Amino acid sequence: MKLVTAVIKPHKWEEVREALAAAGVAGMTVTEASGYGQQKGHTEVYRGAEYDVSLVPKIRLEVVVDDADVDSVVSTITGSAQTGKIGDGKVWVIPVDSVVRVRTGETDEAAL
Amino acid sequence: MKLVTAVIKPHKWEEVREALAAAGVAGMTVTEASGYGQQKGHTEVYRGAEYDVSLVPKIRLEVVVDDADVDSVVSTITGSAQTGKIGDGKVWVIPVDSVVRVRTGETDEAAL
Amino acid sequence: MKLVTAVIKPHKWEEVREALAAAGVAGMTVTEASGYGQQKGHTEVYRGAEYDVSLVPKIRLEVVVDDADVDSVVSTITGSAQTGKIGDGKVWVIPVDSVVRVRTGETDEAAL
Amino acid sequence: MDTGDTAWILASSALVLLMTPGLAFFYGGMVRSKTVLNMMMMSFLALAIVPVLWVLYGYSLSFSPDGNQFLGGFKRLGLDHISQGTAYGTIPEYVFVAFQLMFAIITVALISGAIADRAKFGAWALFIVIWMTVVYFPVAHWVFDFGEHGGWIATKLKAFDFAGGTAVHINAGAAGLALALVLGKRVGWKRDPMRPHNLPFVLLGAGLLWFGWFGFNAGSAVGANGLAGLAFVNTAVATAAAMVGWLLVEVVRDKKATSLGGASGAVAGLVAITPACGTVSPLGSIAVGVIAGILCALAVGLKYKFGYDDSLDVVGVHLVGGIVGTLLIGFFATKGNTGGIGSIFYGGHFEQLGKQAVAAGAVLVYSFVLTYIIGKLIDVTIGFRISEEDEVLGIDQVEHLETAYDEAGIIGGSALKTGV
Amino acid sequence: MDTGDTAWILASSALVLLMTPGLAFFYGGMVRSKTVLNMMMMSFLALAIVPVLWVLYGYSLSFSPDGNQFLGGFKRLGLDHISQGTAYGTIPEYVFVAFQLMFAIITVALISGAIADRAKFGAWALFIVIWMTVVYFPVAHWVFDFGEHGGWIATKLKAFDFAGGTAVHINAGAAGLALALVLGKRVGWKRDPMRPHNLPFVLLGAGLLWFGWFGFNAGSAVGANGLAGLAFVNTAVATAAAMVGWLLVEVVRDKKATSLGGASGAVAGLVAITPACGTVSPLGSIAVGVIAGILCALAVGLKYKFGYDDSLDVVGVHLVGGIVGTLLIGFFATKGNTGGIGSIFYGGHFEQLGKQAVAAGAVLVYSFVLTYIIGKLIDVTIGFRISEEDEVLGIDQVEHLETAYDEAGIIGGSALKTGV
Amino acid sequence: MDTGDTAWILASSALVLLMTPGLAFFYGGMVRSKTVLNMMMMSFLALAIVPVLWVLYGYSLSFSPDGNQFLGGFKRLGLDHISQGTAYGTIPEYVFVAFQLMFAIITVALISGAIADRAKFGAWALFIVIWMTVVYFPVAHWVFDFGEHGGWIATKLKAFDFAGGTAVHINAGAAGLALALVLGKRVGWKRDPMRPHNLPFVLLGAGLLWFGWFGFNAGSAVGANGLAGLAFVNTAVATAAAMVGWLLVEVVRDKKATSLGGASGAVAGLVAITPACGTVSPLGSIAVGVIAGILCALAVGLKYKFGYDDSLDVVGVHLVGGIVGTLLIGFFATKGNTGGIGSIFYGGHFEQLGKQAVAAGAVLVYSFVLTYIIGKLIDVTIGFRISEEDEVLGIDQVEHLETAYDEAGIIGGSALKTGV
Ligand SMILES: Nc1ncnc2c1ncn2[C@@H]1O[C@H](COP(=O)(O)OP(=O)(O)O)[C@@H](O)[C@H]1O
Ligand SMILES: Nc1ncnc2c1ncn2[C@@H]1O[C@H](COP(=O)(O)OP(=O)(O)O)[C@@H](O)[C@H]1O
Ligand SMILES: Nc1ncnc2c1ncn2[C@@H]1O[C@H](COP(=O)(O)OP(=O)(O)O)[C@@H](O)[C@H]1O
Repeated sequence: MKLVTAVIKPHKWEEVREALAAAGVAGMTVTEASGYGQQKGHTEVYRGAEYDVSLVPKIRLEVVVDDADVDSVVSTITGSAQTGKIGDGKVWVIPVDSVVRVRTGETDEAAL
Repeated sequence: MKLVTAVIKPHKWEEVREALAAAGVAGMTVTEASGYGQQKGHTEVYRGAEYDVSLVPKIRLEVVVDDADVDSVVSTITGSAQTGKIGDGKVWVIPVDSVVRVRTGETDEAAL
Repeated sequence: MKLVTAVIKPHKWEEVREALAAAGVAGMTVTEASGYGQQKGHTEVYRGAEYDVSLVPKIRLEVVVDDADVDSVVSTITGSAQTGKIGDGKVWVIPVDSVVRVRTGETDEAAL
Repeated sequence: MDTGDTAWILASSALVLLMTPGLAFFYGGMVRSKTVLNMMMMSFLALAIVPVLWVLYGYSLSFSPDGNQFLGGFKRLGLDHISQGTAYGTIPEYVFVAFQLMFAIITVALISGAIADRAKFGAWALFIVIWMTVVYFPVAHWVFDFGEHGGWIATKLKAFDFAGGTAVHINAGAAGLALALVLGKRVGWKRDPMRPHNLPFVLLGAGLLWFGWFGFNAGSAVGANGLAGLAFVNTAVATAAAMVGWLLVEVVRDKKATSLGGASGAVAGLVAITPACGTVSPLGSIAVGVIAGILCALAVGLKYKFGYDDSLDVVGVHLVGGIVGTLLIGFFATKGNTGGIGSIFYGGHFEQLGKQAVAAGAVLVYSFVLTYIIGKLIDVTIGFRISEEDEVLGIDQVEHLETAYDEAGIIGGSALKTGV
Repeated sequence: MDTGDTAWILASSALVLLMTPGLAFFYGGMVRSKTVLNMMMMSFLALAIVPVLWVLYGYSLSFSPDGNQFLGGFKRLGLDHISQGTAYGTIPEYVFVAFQLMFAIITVALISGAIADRAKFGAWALFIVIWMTVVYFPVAHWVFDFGEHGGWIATKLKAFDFAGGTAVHINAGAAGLALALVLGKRVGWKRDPMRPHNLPFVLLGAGLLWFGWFGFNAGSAVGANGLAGLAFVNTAVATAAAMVGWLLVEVVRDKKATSLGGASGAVAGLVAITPACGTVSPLGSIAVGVIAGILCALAVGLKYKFGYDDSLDVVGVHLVGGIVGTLLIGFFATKGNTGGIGSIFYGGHFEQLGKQAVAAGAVLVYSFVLTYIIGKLIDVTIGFRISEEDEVLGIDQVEHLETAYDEAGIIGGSALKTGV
Repeated sequence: MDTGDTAWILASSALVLLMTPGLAFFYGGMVRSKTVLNMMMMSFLALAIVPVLWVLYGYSLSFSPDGNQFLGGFKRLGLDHISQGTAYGTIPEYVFVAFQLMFAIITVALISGAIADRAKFGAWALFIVIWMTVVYFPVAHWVFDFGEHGGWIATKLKAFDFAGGTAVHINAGAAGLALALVLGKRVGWKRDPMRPHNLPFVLLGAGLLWFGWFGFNAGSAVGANGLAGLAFVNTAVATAAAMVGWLLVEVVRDKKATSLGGASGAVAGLVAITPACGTVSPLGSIAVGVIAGILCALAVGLKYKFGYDDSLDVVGVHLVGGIVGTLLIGFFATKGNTGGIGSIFYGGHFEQLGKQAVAAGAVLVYSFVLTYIIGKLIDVTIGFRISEEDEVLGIDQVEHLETAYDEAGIIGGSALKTGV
């Protein structure tokens, strides 16, 4: 199994969620995060003063998936989260040894 | 070494923490998260209108452990976080290449 | 590629960010977290009552890097986040199968 | 001039001024955190623009004694012909100017709740100027000017509206409905919960509104006397009774009483007792309050039936509450308080109910039609609504370059939650 | 009737009304974020229920002139026999009705701090009705009715209680203690910090309370005169001195002064000067304030010693502060302010202290015993406390179907932090 | 004595008291979340200390009739020689004592905005005591004591300062500048955004300030009369006009109007109209407001040019606004309101402008120099500033052992966000 972690723009969250649901992803875990990247360096003027804002709000998703589903999940996310503007985010995939469903103790594929 | 990530119900946090401490886990990192899963689909009525609430609050734990301790840590978490109701959460295990303790520079087992 | 996750003290964040930028790290994802560890056990007195505070605020960084850069990134973080006092935090490294840049669909090294 | 009367109307004017910031919190707490600043600033913009209009020509159009029954005159332009020594009844006219100004401010601010989260700030500014001129100043004259060339509702029809059930609440409610129709629904309406982001703010707003409303209602006696006392007691008890009414609806329907319901019930009671507080007894006020609380609690669901996004229930609370209060005078007014004119339950007279209905209907229709036209004109010229994309991002960022909260502060200045 | 006196009591009534929303914030800020709405709604429920009771029979039981020294009469049921022209001293009786109503509201609201986070909302509603009827209305009569058939404390014992140290603060404090015992401790008490979730709200509440308290104390002169002026100055300076006292205790004990301490010190001073503000001098008020600030700062620790969960220190602040203020009159009252009756430090008279102690003790015992019985009755019938599980989840969710804050709003409606 | 006048000044005193908590929110919302409690507590400490000083000797030094033109006398030490029957004009002297006390409290609190996030709390306490004694009490005497041995500005120079443009705003603004120079810049100044952490609080503060300011300005008529009415109307309209002015600057410069700008504009207008509200007409007030709004909006940028960290723009708003208002009297005062003394635009008289400039300059220089010396003395003795490390961690933790918000509450007591 694999853990797909995606960092996306907040206002894309609804679309990504719907796309994943449509693609059959039954569960995920979401956290609020802040991103630092090329999108950095934007300058804000406020009350007559200028500032660099280095962090921008992001949504961070984690989805544990079967090996077989990795590619489709990744492409579903990139497809639905894309705006084409800098800062759209990243998706990375990590190997997972095992998964357990707390409620039942089921493991691995059965736990998803 | 392994990274054990657990997503649990918020009100189980105290119990899980105590069970882990009792099982000898010396450290962990905790974040607030929102979960999407089978627990979704609950409908709320508020001021006369109905809504689907798709996200529910969760607590997300990360514990880096020795390979030898993985099973006991996972079962401690599942044991103490379980309520038997949908939404109890998931635990997954990921391989870790190395760990460093920032304060001392100690690495791997010594860093835990 | 590897995912470097670091848990550090909040007031070290600016320094770490600058050190990483100086070391050529172009992007990262940051979340607020709470840490449990040896730093635990500090006791607070408030309005005449005593409490154990078991969780302390932390900043959690994630940086996906090329295999070649892992060591330098880890040592940059430990170098800049260190205060020498208990609770400085941990850094751990995890293998990454693949990375995608959402905006362009570029993968792996090109996605960083 | 009487210093005691003056003291009370000075205090009342300050109290009514505070209602608009109170409203900003009542409304601001109800929207999502990405739109709270804009919501509040719609009220604060009323505070910025209306006083200037009022001094320049608004007071004159409403109260200058050289007008006719439909509009005041021009002698008071720029507050001309008023000095420290000019009296209005037993108080200095300057004090009356101040007191009535506060009514003008809050009326237009009330409307903003109907178009939460989606109105261009510049368009809202323009709306305030036009609406005050074309709708509020005339209607205030109709209802509040009791002089020789006073307004037709006050002096010809002789409907009772002690503190502005028609001129303020029905007026704002009808205008809110019109603007909600002009602007259309928010993105995600009915799909997303859009629950209040800060309910303590809603309660704070309700508390400040109630506090200020004693100036609004008891101040409308334009003196410190038994009539003010009656209006004060009635304002307290009707508001309480309306909270009870609203919360009971919730308990029966949903098993639980919400804080949003408590706050809304209080406001519904305040609205309904506004026209009635000088003419009904404290026992009658309990009836007015309970009825208003129950009816408004049910009325806030209407928007889902009819499909208009009156975001914060200006229609359900102010239009419905204003109508309820204005009409119930026809049932509960007592002869002792009206100078001999009875009502259905107190003397069996039906005539007054008819007058009340005419006043309510006239203001409702006038306000709705004119507001709809003004709204459409603004919409087709400079545009009234922000883009969908901006709405999703949050109007605070887009229209004010700000986010309301930044509480991550642990990390120096560049706090994690700052920026877009 | 005097318009100036009337103006001040109208303003004072509005000020005292605001104290209850102020209290909602003072208390609401102190609890955890999962219980703030319930905490605030306990105060708002007092605002909803008490005015209705007051008009129906409460005012009559407290002040109707046809009663005896223990209870008022029935002539004022439904505010009968009062019209706009009815006077109470130099003001319209309606204004006096309004002013005293506000005292009734806040007294029962004060109690809620003792049972934070764990009381069924329906049980609290029932408690308000019974407690007001059985405890507050009689005690208010004892202390506040100076008429021919007035209360025994006011007219026979002649203890001084200018604005309600006994009827309001000792009364609420004793009742809070009784209820805290009936309901028992919160889950996690002493183990979890349970620190205030929003200290700015606590300061806001303290600020609004202080502001409103000028109506409470200076309004108790029932006129705009030198006595009101004295009460006003004393209220300002004693409150300040009590903040100094409380903060000094913290600095000495913990090295630092907290904002919770500042807010609590202010309230302790306000409580203690309430009975005394009409009889002591401004210098005496400094003493009263400093003593109350220090003693209350120490008293809030008692609950840990004796093991009762008086969650927000109703006992430590209101009961202790009320007793301190009531007794210190026996030391600091000046002949010039009492019409010739001295005190221990001003004239060396000890008698008054005894009277003060009798008044304080009588109200304390009566309130504690009756409240304990009422609480137990409610507990064994409908149950007073929510389940442990619900308490851990948070009473706001369970009793009001709401969470106070939803600030994640960046993500459309379905914000990350919504829901359970 | 007149009960109506007394009623209004009692109410005004309460209103002005509320301004200081209002200021705590106006300032507290502007700082970062890790410093909000300290910011608020700086205001609350003024509320704790100043009343005690005032009763002990402050009122005497400012207003005791046995002084000279530079300082009051000693007859009023401990408020000696005042009883309930003592009159000050048409009101009890106790009421005047209370009213003027509130001015003293807020003036020193205003200064705190210049030194946000970095002052030792103990040093601030000491500063309050010394500054009030050495700077405020004398200056209040100069400006506010119109008695036989009254102050030189009020009785010799005869500059107009109706409600404290010099004694309050120029005084606090100059002192703020001096302290900002003594303490130096915050860590990260100009690098980190340091944006307001809670803009609704800023708006709440602005709303409460505006509300209270009616007591400040219209109460300065020391009676309920036409002059109070004029001051009231002027306060409403100038504030509104200043909001318009400030927001226009933002729209022109940044394309958008901010909520911080709206709140700041309102305060700038309130500051500028303070000295002028009794002498200019409502039309003149619009001019004063617009000019102040525009100039202050531009002035808040000065600190970046000159490199002083006047954190919350005490200089840009209070010093600049106070000067603007004080000088504009020389242009806009009308003979009808001044008793025959004209101004540049009303009668073509230039003399008054000179007097205004002398008053403004004298207070500015006196306050700046003395404050700088006091600040330096404190800094070299006990130290005025916290350590850099503590500043980064957040002054709330360090000086008050608290964090303002703890909203994670879902998890029992040991909420995730608690602790350091
Ligand atoms: N090396 C990295 N490791 C982890 N997260 C990263 C990394 N680089 C970028 N990110 C995340 O992706 C987001 C978008 O990256 P950015 O460089 O701004 O734009 P883009 O992905 O469009 O090139 C960042 O805000 C950050 O959250
Ligand atoms: N595939 C997944 N990847 C990551 N997290 C998941 C996944 N599925 C579920 N979760 C997390 O586990 C929580 C519980 O899952 P849910 O399906 O609701 O109930 P249960 O685990 O009892 O079957 C979710 O709220 C979510 O946070
Ligand atoms: N086994 C672990 N797994 C994950 N995070 C850990 C672990 N141990 C410690 N941490 C994180 O590192 C932080 C610092 O650890 P702590 O034991 O307090 O001090 P130190 O690292 O200096 O020995 C903790 O607050 C926690 O966030």
